[in-house]
Amino acid sequence: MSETTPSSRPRDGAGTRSRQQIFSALIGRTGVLAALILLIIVSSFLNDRFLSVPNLMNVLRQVSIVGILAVGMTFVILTKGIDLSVGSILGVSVVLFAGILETQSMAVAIPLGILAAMALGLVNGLGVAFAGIPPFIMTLGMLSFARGLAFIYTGGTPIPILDEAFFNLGNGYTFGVPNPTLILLGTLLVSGFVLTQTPFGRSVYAIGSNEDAARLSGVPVGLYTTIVYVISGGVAGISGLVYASQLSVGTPIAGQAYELDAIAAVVVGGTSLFGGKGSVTGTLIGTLIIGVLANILNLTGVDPFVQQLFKGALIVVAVFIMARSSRA
Amino acid sequence: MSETTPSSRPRDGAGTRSRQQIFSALIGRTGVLAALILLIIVSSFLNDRFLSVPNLMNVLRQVSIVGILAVGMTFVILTKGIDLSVGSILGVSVVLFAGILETQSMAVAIPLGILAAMALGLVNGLGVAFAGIPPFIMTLGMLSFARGLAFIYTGGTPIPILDEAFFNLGNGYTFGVPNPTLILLGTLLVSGFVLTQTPFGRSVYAIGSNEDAARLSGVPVGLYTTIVYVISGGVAGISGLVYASQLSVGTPIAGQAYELDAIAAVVVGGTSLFGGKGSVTGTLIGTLIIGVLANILNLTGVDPFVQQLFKGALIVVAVFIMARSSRA
Amino acid sequence: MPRNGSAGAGATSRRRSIPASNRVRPPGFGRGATMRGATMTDLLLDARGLTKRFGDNVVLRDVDLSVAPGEVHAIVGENGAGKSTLIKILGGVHRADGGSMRLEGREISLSSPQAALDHGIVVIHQELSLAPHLTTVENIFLGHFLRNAFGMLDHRRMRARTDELLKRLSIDIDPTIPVGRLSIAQQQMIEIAKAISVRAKLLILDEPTAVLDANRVDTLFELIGRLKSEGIGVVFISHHLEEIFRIADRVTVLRDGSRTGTEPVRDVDHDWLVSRMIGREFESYTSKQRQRGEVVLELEGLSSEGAFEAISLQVRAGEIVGLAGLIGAGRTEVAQAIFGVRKHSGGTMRLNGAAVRLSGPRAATRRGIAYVSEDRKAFGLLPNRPVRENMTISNLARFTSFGVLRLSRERAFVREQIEELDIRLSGMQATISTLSGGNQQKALLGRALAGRPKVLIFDEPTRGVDIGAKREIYRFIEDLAEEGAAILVISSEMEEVIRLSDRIIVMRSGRVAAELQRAEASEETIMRAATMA
Amino acid sequence: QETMPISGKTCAELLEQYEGLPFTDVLPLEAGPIEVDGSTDEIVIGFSQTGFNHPWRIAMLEAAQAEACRHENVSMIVLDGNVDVAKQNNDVRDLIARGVDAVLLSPVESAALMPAARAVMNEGIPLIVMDRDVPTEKTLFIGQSNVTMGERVAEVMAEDLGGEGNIVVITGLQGSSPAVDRDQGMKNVLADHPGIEVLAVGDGEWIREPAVPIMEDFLTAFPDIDAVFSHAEESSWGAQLAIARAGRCEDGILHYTFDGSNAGFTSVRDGTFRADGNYTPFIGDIGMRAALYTLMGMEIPGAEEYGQPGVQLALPDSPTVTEANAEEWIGRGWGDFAPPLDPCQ
Ligand SMILES: Nc1ncnc2c1ncn2[C@@H]1O[C@H](COP(=O)(O)OP(=O)(O)OP(=O)(O)O)[C@@H](O)[C@H]1O
Ligand SMILES: Nc1ncnc2c1ncn2[C@@H]1O[C@H](COP(=O)(O)OP(=O)(O)OP(=O)(O)O)[C@@H](O)[C@H]1O
Ligand SMILES: [Mg+2]
Ligand SMILES: [Mg+2]
Repeated sequence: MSETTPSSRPRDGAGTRSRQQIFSALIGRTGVLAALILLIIVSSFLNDRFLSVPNLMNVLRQVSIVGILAVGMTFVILTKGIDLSVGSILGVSVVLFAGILETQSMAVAIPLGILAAMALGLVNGLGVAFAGIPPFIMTLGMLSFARGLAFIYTGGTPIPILDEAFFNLGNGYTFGVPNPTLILLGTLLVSGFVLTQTPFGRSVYAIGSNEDAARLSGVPVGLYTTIVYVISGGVAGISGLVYASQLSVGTPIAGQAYELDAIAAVVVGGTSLFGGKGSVTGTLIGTLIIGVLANILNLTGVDPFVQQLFKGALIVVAVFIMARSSRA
Repeated sequence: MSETTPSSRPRDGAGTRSRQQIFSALIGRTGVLAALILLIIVSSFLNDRFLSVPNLMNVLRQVSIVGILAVGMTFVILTKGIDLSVGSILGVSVVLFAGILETQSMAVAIPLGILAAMALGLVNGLGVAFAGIPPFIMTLGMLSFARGLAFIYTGGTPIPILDEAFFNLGNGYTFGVPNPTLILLGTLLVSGFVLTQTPFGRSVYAIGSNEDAARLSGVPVGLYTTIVYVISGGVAGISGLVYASQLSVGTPIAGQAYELDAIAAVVVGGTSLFGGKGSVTGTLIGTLIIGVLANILNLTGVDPFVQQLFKGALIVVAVFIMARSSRA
Repeated sequence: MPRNGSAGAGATSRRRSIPASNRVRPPGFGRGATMRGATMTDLLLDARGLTKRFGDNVVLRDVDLSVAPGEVHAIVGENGAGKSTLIKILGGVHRADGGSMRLEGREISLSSPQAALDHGIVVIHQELSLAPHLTTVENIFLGHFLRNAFGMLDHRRMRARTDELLKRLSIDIDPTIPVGRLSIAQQQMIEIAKAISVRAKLLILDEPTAVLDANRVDTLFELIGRLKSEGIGVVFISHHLEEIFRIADRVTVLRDGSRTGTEPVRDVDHDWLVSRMIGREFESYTSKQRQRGEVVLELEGLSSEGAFEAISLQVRAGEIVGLAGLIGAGRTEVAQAIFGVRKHSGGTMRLNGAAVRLSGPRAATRRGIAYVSEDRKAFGLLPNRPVRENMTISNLARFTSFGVLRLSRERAFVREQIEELDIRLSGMQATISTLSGGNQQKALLGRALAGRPKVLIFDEPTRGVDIGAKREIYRFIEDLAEEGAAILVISSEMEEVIRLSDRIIVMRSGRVAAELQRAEASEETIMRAATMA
Repeated sequence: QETMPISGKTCAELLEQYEGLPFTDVLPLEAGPIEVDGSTDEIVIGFSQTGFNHPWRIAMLEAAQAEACRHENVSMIVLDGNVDVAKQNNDVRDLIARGVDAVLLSPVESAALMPAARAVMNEGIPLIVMDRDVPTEKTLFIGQSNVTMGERVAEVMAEDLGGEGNIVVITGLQGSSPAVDRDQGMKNVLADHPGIEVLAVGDGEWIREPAVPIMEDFLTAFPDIDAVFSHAEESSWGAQLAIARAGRCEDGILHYTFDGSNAGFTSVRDGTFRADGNYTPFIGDIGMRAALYTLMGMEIPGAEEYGQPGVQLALPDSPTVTEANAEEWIGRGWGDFAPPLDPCQ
């Protein structure tokens, strides 16, 4: 894909890959971090309220929904896969939460909604791992399928959520931190731990890095690949929980096109779409970069049309800076 | 990515690939063809009007816009890249055609609109080939950037096109075939020729198959990669021409989310997202599969919400059938 | 029987030419042969009548293989004979289309690599199969990670075991960097470490020495000796017959997918192996005298950061210069600098007397330089493209007129090369990754000629190539020199350099350690210069 | 007891709703089979809707379905334009291929549906265009104007603010035609009120989620906001949530919004919104009746020339809903869902 400088390529069997390795996980991440810090500095000059505590809290809350999706997406992309269906799966869980809460309590609604999301993820996983369907196609199909489910379940009309406790779950604070942010951090910590500290986690990297090698080494590639998509689905369900509880409405179009934002966050975070390389820490930073971007564009009151221009340009620039600074 | 039974996979790093090779280009295509034919047979039973000439003409006209995009996308995907910006670039060309036609003639508007599209493609190409930005990110940025341009140019309000000649270009027939269909076929033939009969085309496959090897063989990887994105952009411009002339309006939201349809058509057509394998013929078939699907669902008057279900499921099934039938 | 020259046809016709019935078999080595002293029951592995097809291409025909505990059983055969396929069946990668396998007397069927591992069958495959992004530690324990009390990864213990293994194999690398950044040789050693990190009953090594230099081969053989003494059975594949005589107890010969013999090594000699492998004796071949022309390629004090320093050498038209040294000496880097893929910080390079600075491979190719990389997979193959496209990608202009490819012209060239190099394949449309390793290598040599080069650099040109093919490649290289090409051959095989070169330049840690004329060149002199013993 | 597409409601339920529809006296038509020159054969009406991504669109469909339910021999084929002009063009052509007796069209965009509309007329199929016009021949256009409605809501706002103040705007989905028109209406009014300053504009995409972060950021950026002019009730509710979160309830920021749902009217009554543009979806049943009138060969009373090709049926304007008339309109809007709890109350 990307051009590589001859000097950076001789001594390895893996060609382009090795170049990415040379700005290894760590270096890569400091690269992204550099981009984020730069963005924060610039922002703080553009608007003096940017660094105010309430605004930073806002940013943290605002990024939580896509951020959570991105954490699940990281698993999938690490295996060299992709999950285009997370936005739609989020939609399904959102309408389920709303629908079930009409008659049941949170204690029933929350597990059911998340289980449903995991079930859809399972379908993705089986299709990819055992039916040999390319992830892009499998999850593109699910994108359409799950969205259809959400519309059919609601008949197209949003279901209001009047449950106070549920509302507070999404809008309350714990230790002065917005609950959604805490849920994001929780998902992040667990995922980070699984990826770095468990055999499953390392195998996920191995599958993405060289699926055949993993299989020859006795890694249960099919099973693990399936689990990865179940995780991505379940995490989308958690993200849906944050969505529904914050906005207290189950609208069938919830999460439309979020998949692109989530993937962007992952890739901006330095995870390679060609598998085997990346981290959830990077994904968090990527999410923040995109979130801060949106925030400062709003703060400076940039015209929405022009905002699109900036967003597009700045994502590219962020990745460019990252690449450069990590080559150094 | 996709799991395969051990028996079907030699362990060399090119494992996944060599599996695909066993159902080689040709076989692979008969696979897709099988899926299409099956779909057509089923459809003709579901609705007796399906096989009527006017309806088949409809289908051919209906697939032309996305089909043209998919042809350009094929070049990009063959190089192991991806172009998420085609929908937005189409949007830019559409509003340009409309805007320029307010004061100028077709002879001025058409070349300018397509040149602008190529220019945006050039930016993609330089970013990917020389700035080392992953195609997904580069074109995701362009998706947002170009859409912003379209909005700013129009101020958000659609520009009507009153030029009758232009209108006829999109809605007329030549030799009894709808012009958009002819434009699709033209693009297809030229692309097919370039890919199979020219050094450039051959090199496109080589770059996607093993970029480093191609470079060591003296292929000008950077230049050709750039050209590929220029082609994709230019083709999006042509697709925009069909769009604008057919609908006689320059709306800034033209082509939103078309990139996914185009990519789906390419992949359903048997082109590998991991580069080096595929053909525009396959892409045409993939486009038709998706087009016929939409058409028959409409003809049978299936509930639109349920249609989404079907669409999702059937794309997956089509690819599944293809894989199976070509393994045989 | 007569060797049929033409490639595709050759492969098939030769297959037909050996009917299973009247195949030469030494007495007592029919089906179910046992080694002297060993009876069926104490055999570790006993595979019978294994058969494998790919499409309608039968690549293994009714092959038997048995291994006793503590036995090293070698398998030899030409490229494409079916060695790796046999191994892949034993390793659970491929399912045999026919035949049976017994392990310690019990019938087994292997549905997956995992199943083979569970039975204690550990395989090192011909192509490296490590996860490039993972560290040495992670690669070694992939599939059987060590866990702590809480079922989590036990990094400390794995690190300790790794250091132990690396020490035992005297591998000197940082086990915490991604293995993708290590040399092929280093990666091969890591695969070996990975293999012995699990308790194996049967260890299978498919051409492990192909990418190793003399020292590392010694290390490996010591290791195998130790495993023997522990009663572990070893299957060993190599194209270096002398290695067979060094460590194998028995040897099985494959030809075109059929077993043409199984003998205790002490009962056979080099010629017997060769005749069983290729179905005829070698006619002795002496390279013709070549007359040297002008200096074509000249390096003067060429240096490159962290790779090599002050390299000066000359290659004349019609001359073959060998570049010897241990792996890591920096030879590849020199080649890369000549070819323009590596910037050189100091010194000058001259082509036909004129100083040049090459911007990249394209410029080099344009100036008539060709380079065949040592790393076939990473820098050579277009894996999912046909052989035909693989062989012509380096100079499509040659097959183009008015901007359009002339496919007939291309086919003619490819057919010619396939015959010239005797490449065994089902047809030039065959996807290159389905060819056997040796035949892939030959195809890439053919590619080098597409550009009608005047300077050719071969980096490990016979890596993984059988002796028959080796001789063909030597002749091929010598013919090129005869036609006036200036040739630089990088090889870690002493006898190869000696056999081919008019002059030999020995490199040690990035510097020229010695320049030897053909007369003074011997394994000793080269080794001494290379290692500074 | 099979259910209708999209709404998933049975005819029984729809007929119940029919009682509450405000415009059933326009083009009155009594229940029972439709007789077209003597025969009561099956009549199939095709309905190409802009999209079903908004409940307003579904309310419009349900009105049409309810009318269809009143006539045994009338059935519908419903297609979803996905808010994509190209897709909707294809849909209409598919309806023609399917051989429907009449086409109800609610265009994504005026100009872009011209080719499809022409195709319908060329086939001699009655074409009833609803909500947005198409600049070509048609059997009848039943419309209302987002521009004038935008003006009315903006006028209420200007009055409330006394012509002085800072407002932020949260639009509907960028480029979508109602968003463009409602924005135009607002601009027309603000032109006469230079004292009202638009601090910032954000894209609320018709829904709640994007409006929340946008409003949060606006609140951070601007200490003094008097009103939020939002194109959609959903976005206004989102903005109110943001205000509550930011602890700015006591700023008394006023909400001016659109859509005309019962939930919206309730929010007006409860004081969350100051005004709600009353854009009615209940032209669906009128359109259906107009189609049946045409098929039965009856001419349409009140249809008049209007300077565009074809004729128009002008509807009585529904007044903008404010606290003055909220009570009387609750129940006459669309949708049967409740508004969210006002986090400021
Ligand atoms: N100091 C080193 N540390 C790690 N890897 C090294 C080192 N030096 C060389 N290598 C690796 O070993 C490989 C072979 O070494 P190099 O090419 O420099 O010498 P060489 O003599 O050409 O070896 P070869 O016999 O493989 O051609 C190179 O691809 C490089 O990646
Ligand atoms: N996946 C495959 N599909 C089709 N043919 C294959 C496949 N794998 C191997 N072959 C064919 O099987 C034959 C034997 O290949 P194999 O790799 O076993 O030879 P080998 O003895 O290992 O040769 P080498 O010494 O070069 O490694 C070759 O003709 C090869 O082309
Ligand atoms: Mg082999
Ligand atoms: Mg080397």
